[in-house]
Amino acid sequence: MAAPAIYGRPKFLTDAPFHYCPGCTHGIVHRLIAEVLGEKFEQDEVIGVAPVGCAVFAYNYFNCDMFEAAHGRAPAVATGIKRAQPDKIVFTYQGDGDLASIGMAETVHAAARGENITIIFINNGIYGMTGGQMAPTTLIGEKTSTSPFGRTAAANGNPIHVSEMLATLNGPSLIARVSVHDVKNVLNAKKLIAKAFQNQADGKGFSLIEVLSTCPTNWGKSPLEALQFVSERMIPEYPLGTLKEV
Amino acid sequence: MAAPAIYGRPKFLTDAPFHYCPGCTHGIVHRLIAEVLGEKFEQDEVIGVAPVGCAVFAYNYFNCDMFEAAHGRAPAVATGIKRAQPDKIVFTYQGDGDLASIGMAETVHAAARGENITIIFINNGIYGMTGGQMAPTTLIGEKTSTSPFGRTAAANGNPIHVSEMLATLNGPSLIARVSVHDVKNVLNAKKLIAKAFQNQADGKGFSLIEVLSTCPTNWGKSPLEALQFVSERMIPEYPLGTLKEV
Amino acid sequence: MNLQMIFAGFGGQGVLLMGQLIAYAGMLSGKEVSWMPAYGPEMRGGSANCSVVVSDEPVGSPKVEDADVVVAMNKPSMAAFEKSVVPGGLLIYNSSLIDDKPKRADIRAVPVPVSEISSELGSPKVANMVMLGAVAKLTGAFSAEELVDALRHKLGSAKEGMMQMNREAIDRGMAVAEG
Amino acid sequence: MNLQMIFAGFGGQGVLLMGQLIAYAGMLSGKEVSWMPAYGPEMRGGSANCSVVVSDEPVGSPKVEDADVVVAMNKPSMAAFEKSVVPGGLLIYNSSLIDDKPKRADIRAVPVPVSEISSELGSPKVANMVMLGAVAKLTGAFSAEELVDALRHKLGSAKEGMMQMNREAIDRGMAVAEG
Amino acid sequence: MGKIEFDADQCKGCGLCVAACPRKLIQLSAHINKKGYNAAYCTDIDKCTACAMCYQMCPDCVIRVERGTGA
Amino acid sequence: MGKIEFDADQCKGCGLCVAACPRKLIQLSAHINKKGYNAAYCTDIDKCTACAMCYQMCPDCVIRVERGTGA
Amino acid sequence: MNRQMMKGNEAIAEAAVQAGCRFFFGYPITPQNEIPEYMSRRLVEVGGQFVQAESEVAAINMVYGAAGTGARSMTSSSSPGISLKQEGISYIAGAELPCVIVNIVRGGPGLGSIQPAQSDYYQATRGGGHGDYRMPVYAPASVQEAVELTQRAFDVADKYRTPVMILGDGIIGQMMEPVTMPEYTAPAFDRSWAATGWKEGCGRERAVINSLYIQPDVLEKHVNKLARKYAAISENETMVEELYMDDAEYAVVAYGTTARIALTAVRRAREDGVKVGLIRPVTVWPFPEKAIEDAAGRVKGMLAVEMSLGQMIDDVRLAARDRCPVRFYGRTGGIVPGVREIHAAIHAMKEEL
Amino acid sequence: MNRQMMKGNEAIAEAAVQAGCRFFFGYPITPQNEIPEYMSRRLVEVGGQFVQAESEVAAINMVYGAAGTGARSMTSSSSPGISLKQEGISYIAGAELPCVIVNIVRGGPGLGSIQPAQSDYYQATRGGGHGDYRMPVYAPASVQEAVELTQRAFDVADKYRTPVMILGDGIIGQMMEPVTMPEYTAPAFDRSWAATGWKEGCGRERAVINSLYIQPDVLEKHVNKLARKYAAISENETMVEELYMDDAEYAVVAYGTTARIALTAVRRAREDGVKVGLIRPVTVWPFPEKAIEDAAGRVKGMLAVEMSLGQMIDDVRLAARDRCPVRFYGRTGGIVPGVREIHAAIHAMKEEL
Ligand SMILES: Cc1ncc(C[n+]2csc(CCOP(=O)(O)OP(=O)(O)O)c2C)c(N)n1
Ligand SMILES: Cc1ncc(C[n+]2csc(CCOP(=O)(O)OP(=O)(O)O)c2C)c(N)n1
Ligand code: SF4
Ligand code: SF4
Ligand code: SF4
Ligand code: SF4
Ligand code: SF4
Ligand code: SF4
Ligand SMILES: [Mg+2]
Ligand SMILES: [Mg+2]
Repeated sequence: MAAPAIYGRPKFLTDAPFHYCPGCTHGIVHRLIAEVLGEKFEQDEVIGVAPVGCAVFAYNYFNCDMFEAAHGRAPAVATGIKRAQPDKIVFTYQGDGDLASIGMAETVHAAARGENITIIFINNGIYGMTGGQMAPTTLIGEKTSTSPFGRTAAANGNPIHVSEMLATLNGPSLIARVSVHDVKNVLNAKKLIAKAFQNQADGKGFSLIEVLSTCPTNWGKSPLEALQFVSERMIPEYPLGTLKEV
Repeated sequence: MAAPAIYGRPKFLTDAPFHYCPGCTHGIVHRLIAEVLGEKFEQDEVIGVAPVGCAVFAYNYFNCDMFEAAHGRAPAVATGIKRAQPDKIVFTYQGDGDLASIGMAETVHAAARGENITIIFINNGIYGMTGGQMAPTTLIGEKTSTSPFGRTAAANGNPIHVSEMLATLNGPSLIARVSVHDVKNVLNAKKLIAKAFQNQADGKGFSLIEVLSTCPTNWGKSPLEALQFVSERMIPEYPLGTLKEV
Repeated sequence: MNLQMIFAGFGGQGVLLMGQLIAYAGMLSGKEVSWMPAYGPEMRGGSANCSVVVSDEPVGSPKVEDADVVVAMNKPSMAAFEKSVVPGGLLIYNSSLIDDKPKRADIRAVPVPVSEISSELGSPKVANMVMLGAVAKLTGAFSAEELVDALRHKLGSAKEGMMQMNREAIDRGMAVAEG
Repeated sequence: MNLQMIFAGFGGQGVLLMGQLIAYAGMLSGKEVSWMPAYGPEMRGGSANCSVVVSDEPVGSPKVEDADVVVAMNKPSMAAFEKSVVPGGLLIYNSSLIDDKPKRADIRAVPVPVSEISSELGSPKVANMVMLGAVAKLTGAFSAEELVDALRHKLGSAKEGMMQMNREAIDRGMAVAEG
Repeated sequence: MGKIEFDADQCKGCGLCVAACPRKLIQLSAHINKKGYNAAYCTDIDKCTACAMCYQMCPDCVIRVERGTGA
Repeated sequence: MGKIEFDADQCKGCGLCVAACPRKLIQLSAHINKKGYNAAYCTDIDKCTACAMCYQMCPDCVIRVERGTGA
Repeated sequence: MNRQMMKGNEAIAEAAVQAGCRFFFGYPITPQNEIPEYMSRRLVEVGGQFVQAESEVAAINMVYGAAGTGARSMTSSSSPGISLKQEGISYIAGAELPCVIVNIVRGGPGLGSIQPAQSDYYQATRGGGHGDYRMPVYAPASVQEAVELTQRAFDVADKYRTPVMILGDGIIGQMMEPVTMPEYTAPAFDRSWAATGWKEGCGRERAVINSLYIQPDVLEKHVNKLARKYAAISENETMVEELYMDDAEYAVVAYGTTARIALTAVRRAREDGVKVGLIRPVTVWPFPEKAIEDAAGRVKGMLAVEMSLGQMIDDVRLAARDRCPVRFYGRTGGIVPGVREIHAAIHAMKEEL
Repeated sequence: MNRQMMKGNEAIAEAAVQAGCRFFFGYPITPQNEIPEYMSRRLVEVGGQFVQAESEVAAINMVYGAAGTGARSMTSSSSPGISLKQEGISYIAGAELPCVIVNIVRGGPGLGSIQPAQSDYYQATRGGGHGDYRMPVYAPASVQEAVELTQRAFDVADKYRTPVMILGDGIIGQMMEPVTMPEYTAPAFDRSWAATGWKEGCGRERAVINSLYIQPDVLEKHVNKLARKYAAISENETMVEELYMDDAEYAVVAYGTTARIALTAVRRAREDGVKVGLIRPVTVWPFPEKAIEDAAGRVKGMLAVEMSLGQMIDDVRLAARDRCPVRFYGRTGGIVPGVREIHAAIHAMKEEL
């Protein structure tokens, strides 16, 4: 007789309710990470790094020792932690403004160093926290508060495909892009997140999982419309899949 | 009867003698740029940006209006210039520490914006100016003053292939790697530098020419040995060619 | 005159606009005015509030601590700002959404069922206009005309079509407050 | 004693080491000492110089402006530092490479053909050691033993094999300066 | 058979679970909860297969699903 | 026939031109120049084809080459 | 021009545009987001350029580039972002480029809070960057004044070839007040130093926009030239407002938002019969030393009020030269001191002194 | 321990290693390159970690990470690089992490020169970053002292959970002097606050290394806690050296390299019969206010000597409280003032006062 399967708030999450807007998929990704951590590691084996972005309060949610890093610098902070605590599993959780705009140098260099950390990269194509400014990953055509006429390559530059770019480097052991816009993809996202953490445990070096995520509030969409936007608009621009695996 | 061919100090160079060490190929690249500029543009059509690195005094050499940028920030400075003076040809001249280490974010973002500027990127695998520390492009195995036991991926991270990385972006119109270790390559380097500037004049957007260059002083080699090192050691790691052309 | 007011409610209830219209109306009638929103991430999607000062002399602090008038559009707002009313001051609250009674006895508390009224008017969105009418009446500081003027100023002629409904809502608010 | 010295020359001539050995020797004989290199990009590959102070009391400025002794290993150095010698001070210069004569009459200028001597010794690299011997003799501040001790201290036992040659060079320098 | 529970006070009424349920068992309540949202609930617990698809999509960990063993 | 000139004062004696000359016409002088370097010079100007390969490799723009028209 | 209600941030942006600013480089951060957002629309209308830079570091260096061509250029941020700009500001000061930098200060240190604060005073007035440089810093106390000082900032920047800072706080940035946009006409400035393309014989020197002077004696000359410029700015550009100071026995010294709250408190204290006045530095650098020194000779005590642990008080004490005691009242972390508190602090000063 | 000649930069690095520093994150810049270079070798020997960071910004944030685990961590740079670290330093102060930051100052502003300067005094002592924070700043005047102060810096950093700065200059960094490495044993410090991996019931709270306090009242409490810490540091950690001050009629105030040159000048002036002494702040923050104030009551005048346009002089004047006139002598741009100049300035002061 098999034990009953239980789906509930994972232990690697504290009791603090998320401050995210209704339907924001930041919450789904938090849960996935917490599940993976709980399945693989002891609580005291993990140290996390929160970004500056909507996930700034992530330190209230992940039930382990946590750092809050300066905007964009989480990979550098994680480097400092990992060097001092090489036996811990160290991860960062970062948005697209944080990781791909201000933190671009830190991201590329942590990847090139093959720093043995795991980065969960939330690509929602917007600056959620500060109220909807253009992100490096904002799609062409999208209106944001700093691309009020709709993003154009000429006026606002081209969306950056972070995973494709990092995949050219020696250093990363795993670079993959996933989505959480439906159950199938959520389950797949979990698999890749698990692999990323396992890679770290196995000493394989840098891994980054890019998660296409929603921002209903600043996209001006309902939570369901937002999921649809991911599948219909974001995935064509940011195709899912494993971009590098060593 | 054809006019006689004259090879001499190009007009786009001032009379100031270069401060570079004997045999340092920074000087060759300076001359190539000056030749190209002189062949294509009037003096008052060009504005250049010097980096922080051995080429910090480039403003003394290029005989046009010049800026000296903060370390790594030349692409941002060039962006400001180009936006304010869109009809001018704006270029930066940057080393590997400047462009690929501290300036990584500025480099990637200027490229992704498709900023209509030209970047000449001197990859000599070392911090020349500050006395021979490891650069992001230092080869595995090389001893530098901050990788005293020889660079290893584990201890010092992996060399970054800047051109390959930038070639994944939308935005750049031309990304190519050239070398100046012999006459044939010098002539080819000139061709690509010319194309990069022509692209800008044609409004095609961002172009970057990576030039494999020597640092006899900090490599601890004679100028000739240094050229040999480029052809035997650097080119295998950093293959020459056009990596992106639109 | 030195009228210090706080408007508070859910994000979608138009409390920031209410405050701005009062400030506009004050400006149009030659007063010194200021409007100051509370801001912060906790404001996003959640609650919203703003301070408005309408005064004969230059405004000191635009952030109201001791309010002559507090307008509470929902329960959490009343809970948060009841204490900010000066003794003898006015607390106007949306009794459609707030079933609790104010606790303080040293202030004048006026329930106005603005959500119900606006639903009656066929446009739940104008609850804030109903409330504005009530505020005008109860403070005696603005006429319906001044508020409509302010609205026209703020929204521009593009929204002229909505003026009728807004005017109606303001009038209903004034009437209810009177009653 | 308060001996302020400047050592100057081409980058490859070992002037920084000369200065360090004098400072070491001073330290070993219980003096207060300091050694300060000029640094900067213009130093790279080009010229090099350093200041050394050997004193009975704690050293004030380690950067020597008014030198009791200037040691010039090449022409540009003499041009640059002749003016830094205090009246009555000592200018020792490498006459193998410097054909000009010093201009000042109020100082004691001593030519020493150190490059030639070192070539004679079969090791052009020890020109600085020859000069060191001359400096020791002319200042009377150090003995050959002290310099050799300093050298041993500085280079460690690994280079013991070169000691013989260095010692010889120092002795030659002392002898020449004496003559 | 399984068991499904909603922590209604924590629900933000986003409706992602509603869309995720293959059996269309979830609705948003007409009443608002402490946080001011129309909380989701299961309309017919007996029909629930405990597939946990709602759980997978809930961004706020509101839903708890226990799958029995059929014993 | 061509003409080749060295600005000997600016030469740093790096020897890149020496290696570049296909006809092996360039040598470094035994004397040092103002800058302290052994300057390069052409050993036999008549043999020079004015191919400018030395020019292409000189990092200090020391060399000037004029190629006549053969007229 | 007609009066309209404007948010401080938007008013600053519009004032800049009307002053001829056509180049804005910025990065989002609360509570100043309305400035880049406004610029992203408005500069397109007027044919300027808005770039959302990849970071504050990039933004200030883009300003360096645009300003080096002589174009009126601007960036804005809030405390952590301004810290990131310090190297760039030092470069701009060193290269003597005119530009305007807005800091809408929030609570610190670190990520701190996003509420109004004045705890970047030291950074703004003492040079958070390296090296000997100064920068005029304007501290508006109302939206109208923010508009006027922004336009003056551009003029002063051009006149002296210096970066100029507008030092506001979350309140100045977020509040709405009636504003009348002034009729602005830019004075003529010599911009022959700018890098706009040069050719031999074009009538000016080749421009090199630069802060590197590798020879110490040359750098010292340059620094001394900067010092003379700073002396001239101190001489000519100091701004201060004094209210109720004619017969004052006590003085409150406060700037920006705090000053307007203090003013209400001062009025209240006057109603209680306390002869207290307000000295409001409008420029915090150059600091109105003379006004403070003069007043210090007349009053029984001064009270510095700040939204910080006490930073401006150093300047007050330096200027007061111990001629009267200087007391302090401050709130931090994003707490705005209330009228009541300041009023009480005035009374406390009166009791003590 | 035996005496050996060491370069200042290397001595600082070795002192750090002997104090238990195992984590160094840095980026090359003249004139401090010997520190990272030394660390790149030495830390490998002792089982530590050296990372050449991609930038100064990254380096200071790596320090934030390592320091947050309670490990003794360090970074070093020179002026422009230190400017880039300002946001990070503010974060470290806000998050109350112990670490040591070395600034081997060079001439500024901007790229400036690479020669010795003291023009980052304001930045170091007033917080070049944003927000209300302070940081103990040690200014060694010799290589031996650099060693001792570096080790003390680690202890003070741990004791108060604060970043601590070593403020040197190109001379301190580049010169060689005889050094005796002290026998160093680290005191025991409570590091239960550090993030080293936590589990429920492990006997401490879950660690959150953070400087964000979104509620202003909570941030204010935090800032007030920091303020109390700074008061305690001022109380306990101020260091000053006074020489020839017993009978002094004049005082020279100078720190670091300048102080040793000034000392020679003071001695020379004593030989001329001028009763002059030297006050040398060893900590420039906390500034030795009491020593200055006491002296100001006794002497006829003070002379602040700096390699800057005059920055420490603010602190001298604040401390002297107008009890005596304060004069200034300074050189900038990388020029090191000579004994003769300072000697002349002493005589000039004597003539005037
Ligand atoms: C140095 C600095 N610059 C800017 C900010 C303001 N800021 C906070 S969050 C954020 C962007 C967040 O966007 P993203 O990383 O995409 O995360 P999201 O909110 O979308 O999850 C910015 C710019 C800051 N706190 N610090
Ligand atoms: C902010 C800052 N950090 C560091 C430095 C010191 N610095 C000057 S040049 C240089 C590296 C130059 O290396 P590279 O860019 O490869 O140029 P190269 O000298 O090799 O041509 C560094 C780190 C500086 N001036 N400013
Ligand atoms: S603003 Fe956007 S990203 Fe941030 S919590 Fe809300 S929906 Fe999510
Ligand atoms: S140090 Fe190296 S890169 Fe710099 S000038 Fe010398 S040889 Fe060239
Ligand atoms: S567990 Fe499955 S069937 Fe049950 S409510 Fe959730 S989604 Fe529907
Ligand atoms: S997905 Fe979660 S938060 Fe959203 S409605 Fe369903 S239970 Fe509520
Ligand atoms: S031009 Fe050609 S042939 Fe003549 S010297 Fe130069 S390389 Fe030799
Ligand atoms: S290549 Fe140029 S610098 Fe080098 S030796 Fe030849 S002429 Fe001289
Ligand atoms: Mg985002
Ligand atoms: Mg390089």
